[in-house]
Amino acid sequence: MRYSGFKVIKEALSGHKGWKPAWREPDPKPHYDVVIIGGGGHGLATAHYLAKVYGQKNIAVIEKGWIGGGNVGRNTTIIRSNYLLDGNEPFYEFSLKLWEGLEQDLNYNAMVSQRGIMNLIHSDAQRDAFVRRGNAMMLNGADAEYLDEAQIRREYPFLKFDDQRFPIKGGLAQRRGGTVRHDAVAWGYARSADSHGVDIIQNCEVTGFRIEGGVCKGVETSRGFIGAGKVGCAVAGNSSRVMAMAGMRLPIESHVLQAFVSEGLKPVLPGVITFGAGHFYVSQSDKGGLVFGGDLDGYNSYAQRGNLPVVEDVCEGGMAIMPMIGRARLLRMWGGIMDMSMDGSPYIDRTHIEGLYFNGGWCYGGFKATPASGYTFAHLLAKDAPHETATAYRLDRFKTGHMIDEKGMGNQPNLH
Amino acid sequence: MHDLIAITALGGLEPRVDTVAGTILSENPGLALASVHARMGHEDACRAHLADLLDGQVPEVGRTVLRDPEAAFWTGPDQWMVGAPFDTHEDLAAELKARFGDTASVSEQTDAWACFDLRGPGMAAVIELLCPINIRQMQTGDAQRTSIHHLGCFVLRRDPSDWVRILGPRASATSLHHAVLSAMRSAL
Amino acid sequence: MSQVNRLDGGQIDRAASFKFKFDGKDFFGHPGDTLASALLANGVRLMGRSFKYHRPRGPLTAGSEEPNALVTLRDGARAEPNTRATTAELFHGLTARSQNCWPSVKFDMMAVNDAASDFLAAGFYYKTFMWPAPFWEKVYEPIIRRAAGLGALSMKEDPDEYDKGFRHCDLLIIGAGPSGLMAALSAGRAGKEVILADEDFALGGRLLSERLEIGGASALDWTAQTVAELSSMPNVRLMPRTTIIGAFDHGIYGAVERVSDHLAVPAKGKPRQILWRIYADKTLLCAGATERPIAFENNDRPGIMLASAMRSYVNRWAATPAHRVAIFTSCDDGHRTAADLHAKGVKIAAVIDTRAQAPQSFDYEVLAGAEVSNTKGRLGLTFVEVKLADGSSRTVECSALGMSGGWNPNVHLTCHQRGRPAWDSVLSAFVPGGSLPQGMSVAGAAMGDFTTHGALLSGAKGAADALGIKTADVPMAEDAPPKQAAFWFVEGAKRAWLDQQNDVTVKDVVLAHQEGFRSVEHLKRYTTLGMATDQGKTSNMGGLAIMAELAGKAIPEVGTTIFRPPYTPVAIGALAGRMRGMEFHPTRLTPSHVWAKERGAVFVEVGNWLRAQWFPIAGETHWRQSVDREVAQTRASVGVCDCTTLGKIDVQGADAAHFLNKLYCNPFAKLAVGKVRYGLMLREDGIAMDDGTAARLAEDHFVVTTTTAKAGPVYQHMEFVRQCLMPDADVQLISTTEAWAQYAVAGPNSRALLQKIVDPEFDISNEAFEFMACANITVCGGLRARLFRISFSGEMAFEIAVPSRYGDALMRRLMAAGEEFDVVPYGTEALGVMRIEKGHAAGNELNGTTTANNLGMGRMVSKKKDSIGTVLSERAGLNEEDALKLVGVKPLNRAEKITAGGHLMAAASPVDAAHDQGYVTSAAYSPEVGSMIGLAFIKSGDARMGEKMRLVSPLTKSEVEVEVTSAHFVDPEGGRQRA
Amino acid sequence: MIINHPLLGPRDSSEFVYMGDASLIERPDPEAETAASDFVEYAYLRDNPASWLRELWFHEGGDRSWLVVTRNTVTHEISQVEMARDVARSKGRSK
Repeated sequence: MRYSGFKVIKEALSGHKGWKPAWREPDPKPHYDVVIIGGGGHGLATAHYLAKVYGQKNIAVIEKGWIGGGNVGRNTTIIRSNYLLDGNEPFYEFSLKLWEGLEQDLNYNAMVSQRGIMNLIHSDAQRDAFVRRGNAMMLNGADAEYLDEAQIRREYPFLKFDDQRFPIKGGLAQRRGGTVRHDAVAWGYARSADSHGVDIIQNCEVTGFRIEGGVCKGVETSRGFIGAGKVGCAVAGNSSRVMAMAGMRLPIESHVLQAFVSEGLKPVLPGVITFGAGHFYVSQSDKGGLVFGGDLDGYNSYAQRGNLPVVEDVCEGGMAIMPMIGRARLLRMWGGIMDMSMDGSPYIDRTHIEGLYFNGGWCYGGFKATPASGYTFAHLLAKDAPHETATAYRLDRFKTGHMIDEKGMGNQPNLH
Repeated sequence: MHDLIAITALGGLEPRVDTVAGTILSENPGLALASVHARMGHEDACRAHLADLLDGQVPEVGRTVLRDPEAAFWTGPDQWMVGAPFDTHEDLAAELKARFGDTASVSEQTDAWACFDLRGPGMAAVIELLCPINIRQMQTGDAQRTSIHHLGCFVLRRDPSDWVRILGPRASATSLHHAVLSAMRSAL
Repeated sequence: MSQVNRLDGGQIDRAASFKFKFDGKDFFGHPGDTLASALLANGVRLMGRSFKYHRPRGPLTAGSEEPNALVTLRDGARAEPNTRATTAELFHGLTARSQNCWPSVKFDMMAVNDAASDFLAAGFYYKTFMWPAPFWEKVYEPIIRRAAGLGALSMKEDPDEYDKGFRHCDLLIIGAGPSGLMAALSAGRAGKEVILADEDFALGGRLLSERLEIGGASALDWTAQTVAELSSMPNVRLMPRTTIIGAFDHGIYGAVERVSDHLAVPAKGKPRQILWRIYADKTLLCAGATERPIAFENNDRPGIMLASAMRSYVNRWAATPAHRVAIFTSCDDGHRTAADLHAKGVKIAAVIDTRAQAPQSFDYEVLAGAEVSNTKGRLGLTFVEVKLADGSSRTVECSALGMSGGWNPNVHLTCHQRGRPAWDSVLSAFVPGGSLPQGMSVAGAAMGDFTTHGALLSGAKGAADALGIKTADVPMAEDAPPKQAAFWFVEGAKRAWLDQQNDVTVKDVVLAHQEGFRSVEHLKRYTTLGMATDQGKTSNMGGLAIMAELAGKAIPEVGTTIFRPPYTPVAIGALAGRMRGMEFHPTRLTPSHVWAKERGAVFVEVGNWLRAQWFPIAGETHWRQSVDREVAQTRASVGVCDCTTLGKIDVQGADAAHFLNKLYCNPFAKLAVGKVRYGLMLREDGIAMDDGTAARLAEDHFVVTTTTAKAGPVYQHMEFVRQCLMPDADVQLISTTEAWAQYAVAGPNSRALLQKIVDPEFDISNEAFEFMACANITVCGGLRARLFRISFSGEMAFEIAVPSRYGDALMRRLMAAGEEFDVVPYGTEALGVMRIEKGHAAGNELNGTTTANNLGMGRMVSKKKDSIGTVLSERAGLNEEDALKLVGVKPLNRAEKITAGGHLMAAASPVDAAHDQGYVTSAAYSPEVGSMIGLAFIKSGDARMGEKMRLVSPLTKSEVEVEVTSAHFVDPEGGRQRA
Repeated sequence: MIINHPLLGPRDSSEFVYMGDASLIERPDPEAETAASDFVEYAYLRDNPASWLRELWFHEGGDRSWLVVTRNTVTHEISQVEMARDVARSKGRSK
């Protein structure tokens, strides 16, 4: 069923009786060509591109709970491609381009809104680093713009410029960055994948891998064994738990990242703003809530909730840079489990087990990566070779010494 | 005798005193400090020297020995901060090194810290707005390291018990003073 | 307008009157009123508009669960959007405005959405606005965004202050209703440290709203006596106006105390609110219960509210929403409301009870087995249509309708650590489940004990069980067993509201289910049910019940929803406290700060430090003039720079040298006493972590310096190595950064200057005190000091340290003594210029991705010993042939600019990432070279000396031809520093 | 969170700096033939269990001790707190 304005009007006039489920609820078949573990954004996107771009027919996505219930449903909805390193920038730029055509591709309005993202600069050293980054972005074909203090004052007059502990000296903007209605991304990919014949199997937990002679033959699940020609794992947040069932230890720690939303307010923020001298970034949703976040709580956790010190730290950052929000109220706080990798960059790679493929380690960059992650993982699954924009995301890069460390924090995941 | 004139941690020639509703915050530049850290394998000897210095007492975990002229508080495993009046013991570290010899590592800490005395009926209410110390349970002679507005500080409960001494990083004395004074104005 | 709906009695102070303004009109109320009770007393039912359909709305509740009566409180910079009129305490001069309506709350243009509601069903936006592609951002989204939100920010800085505080207790009691008061009494009398917190300004909870007796006297008297006794106990702290916002790990609770929100303006120096972090050994949740509304056609009109809220308005505030009221109930509690209202002289038009066996009354008509089928009255209820037991219909005229669908225990805080509530089929409600936050137990209505006596008893028992004390005796009170049957919605309704604020109706839930959004999380997200500012306190259960009905399952099989902190929304300012403005981070001042300020220095933030950036003198109009002068004068004669900010760590012990040998990649074991050595520390992953010097003052005593930025992390790393990797090494560490004022004295006349202040018994001639020497000395007639002959500038240079309190005097002395040499103070800019001229790496080069090899120090990494990072530094990827190497660049045309952050391309290559050869890390104008210069990492840079390259910076729209040079622009042989 | 410091008693975890898996104490032998791969595994691979984890916390705002805290990563419950130095010794580390 195609969605359109006409369809909405027609249904409104006939009591909305004609809307069909957005996806089927099939029982698992005994065997698929490709089984994707994880009905989150990345897994569903992988299925969509496998079916639509790579022409694969017999695909299942299996999900422990409900689709879209992981990090795609609990993030701060930001998209951008403002990366520094060559291992990352082409990939995230590819992702941004996919975002730009997503709604037409999916026939689903995920409200991709390119309202821009602006990183504030507060010191000379930070400016040097951001200039290097902005140049790297442009050399990779992305857009970037340097704003001096006067321009920032014009565009963001509500920021705190005077009596500022860390004065604003400029900013690096990416106008094509922005926000997306996060839940709709999962639903849109799911609906499209389903319409291309992908079986989306909810409430189906993987309990083990069937590995024979070094080859992965399928997965054991709470709904029985499901055979597979290839198995792709896209369960960021829980990668270590799932891959441990295949006997693998990963270069990943799971950490909690909190995010926050305020009560609905009349629109004030033009786009995404990140504070460069504290832990605070913010945007405003189409419903009016200020959506904001900051740093990891810092300790390993699978609890999907955080603690007060980080809540306070984030709000301190917010009040430092934007003290007009003092009387706005924080409405909700929540935590997501981040697959924190050892250099802050993800993995999309084959494993040493034939037929088993891995996608994870997204740190807190997973949401914006969703389309490209799905696309390149689909490419890897279909072609057995990495997509050209994802060649650096190898699992063995620590052995070879080819880290992709944007922040330069080394092998301590909670610092990335 | 050298002829350089010292300034206080707050940058003045005289220590600053503020009073809010009968509770007094005073800057105290009159304290010489040195850390004493037992050498590996010399822990007992080090404690003996410390006891010798402090009338037979050694501060245990989280405690101080309050006495004149030298006093001390526990700062870590086998580690103490020794204090004495600055006027008479300016080169405290050298005095202690001579006493402890190879049983301890001694480091001058006098000007690593800014010292403030907070004293009066509102002391506990002020401390509640500054740091997580359980001031209602804290006894005279207790010493705790804590964080005041992101500054790592020592808080020592003195005698009488309406008096605490706060040692905070000297370079941030102005910020620390502002924090304590704001809390006094808020709480009292 | 007079207070037409004000009744007799109530807990308001009629002796005083508060004048206040709502939507520009003046009204009067009394101390003890909330804004909502005062407006109701004045006959105002319409207080706001809903989010999506802009439906006219009045208060649904009398508490913090309110979804409808949201106003913007106060004016100007203190304007506070989305404030619940039901909890806002009235004060003299209060002003409030309704919101989300234009031009007025009575006539709102956007109410056109209501007429179009068929087109705006759940999830409609996901299905449309996609064509043509650019229209979403250019046309549709701006329209949707304009409609977004409820209230507006003032756009001005919040002028109020906020505090944070910390409290500890044996028992935290959350909620001061009957169970909370009884628990506090028990624990208080047992001598325990107790905190009793309640979000209300008056303690007593539901007791304040009921006509009840406790121990034979009025419940209000018992409450007053109990509060008085608790107030007299030094071990009990009463915290009214305090909301426990969240239960965090290990018994830590967040609490917001509204210190000044009931005042027009906070008193000087006093905070508006305080965020308390409460450390509770045990916690008793006595949060009470919330009455459930019923979903029926047009159940959202102003005048329709929870029956218990009516009881509160009438009993506590002596304000009735109308003089003719009907009640729609599915349980006995609705009859209690009718009786209370009747007793206060309010006309009860009818009690419509869904049960066939409804209790009858002599005072008013009871319609048993009946349901409300519709309501009328656009801006305020005028009558309800009732479907009677026999299927016939009649209308009941009334201006207010109370709904009573039973009660839900307030389990929210029990779920903050992702515990799930349990289903109680007797109550048809969720009650606290098994996995409560550590140390928490629950009592009273929050546990499902809905009678007053039950609440008192469970409060006493809860305290006793938590603390291991004796259970206190409990006074007699009402003990009628609760009767509540589930009744969630009236069948066949078209538009029956579940979530009034977000305008989610029964129909939306049905549609979500039809489209496959069947898990609770999908339902919430697709329909926005429960996502409004009230967090679904009155709506989530209704939604669940309908989902259960649609799925043909029991409610607990469908699921529960997780409640997340905060319990009620919290001002962001309160969560930030005083850490804002100039207090955002502490400021660290150097020992020469007072002097530098007098001298007119320009300061710059370096981490938390403020450092002098340059020292302008009369006639200088541009910073470059000052900096060039400082550099030139230092190189020509002598300059002084405060470098106290560098980390200084005292390393002592018999194994100190062995320890440093492990930390630094270059050897330290054999460093002679009295000497300093440059050292490079690697992380275990082989990447450079920090650099600095280690000075050996004695066989067993080193002073290690770190960069300013890394002082903390390096100290932590050293403690890790000491305690975790070398636990038996005899090493002791302590930071001495702030203990010593340390100044660089640099330039050809540095020795001559220092000789004037170093006491004569110390020979600092080149022979006696050569380059990289160090010593304990005295200055100015006996002041203990440390002297290091190290150079960051490349000139002959020393660093001299004295106890910090003398730093100011030493700086003044150096300036005075240096007059004859034309001494110049220099700041961080000149320092930076000179280090770039010398090719010294700093933060821009030690950026966490560079190796010793990249830095041109590959040979420093000792192969003869093990140190942190050496093994992994040997990985192939870090040692490729074309690895980046630190070099210098300068423009072919001297007038052109070197941009730090620019990338380097070979002379004739395309400009793109594939041809990127490296980047400039640092750049400065070099007076000595006569042009800008830069340090750069370039692939195989050390083999490309003299190559002409292009430095491109598309971001700043520049492209400059440069030449690759050595990074050592000045005195590459190092003769000057050895002079 | 509250960490029950073996010497100082219960302390707010905000006084601590977290580093991660306590296996970082077990630094491999740099002389071993397998040192290159041992160090890669040591520095980069983690069990990352969704259950009990022994982890390193530094009492930065306290006595500057490194602690080994045994904590459940799902519930955040803490079952044991040890001085890291003692743990290091028990693992055979010395100088």
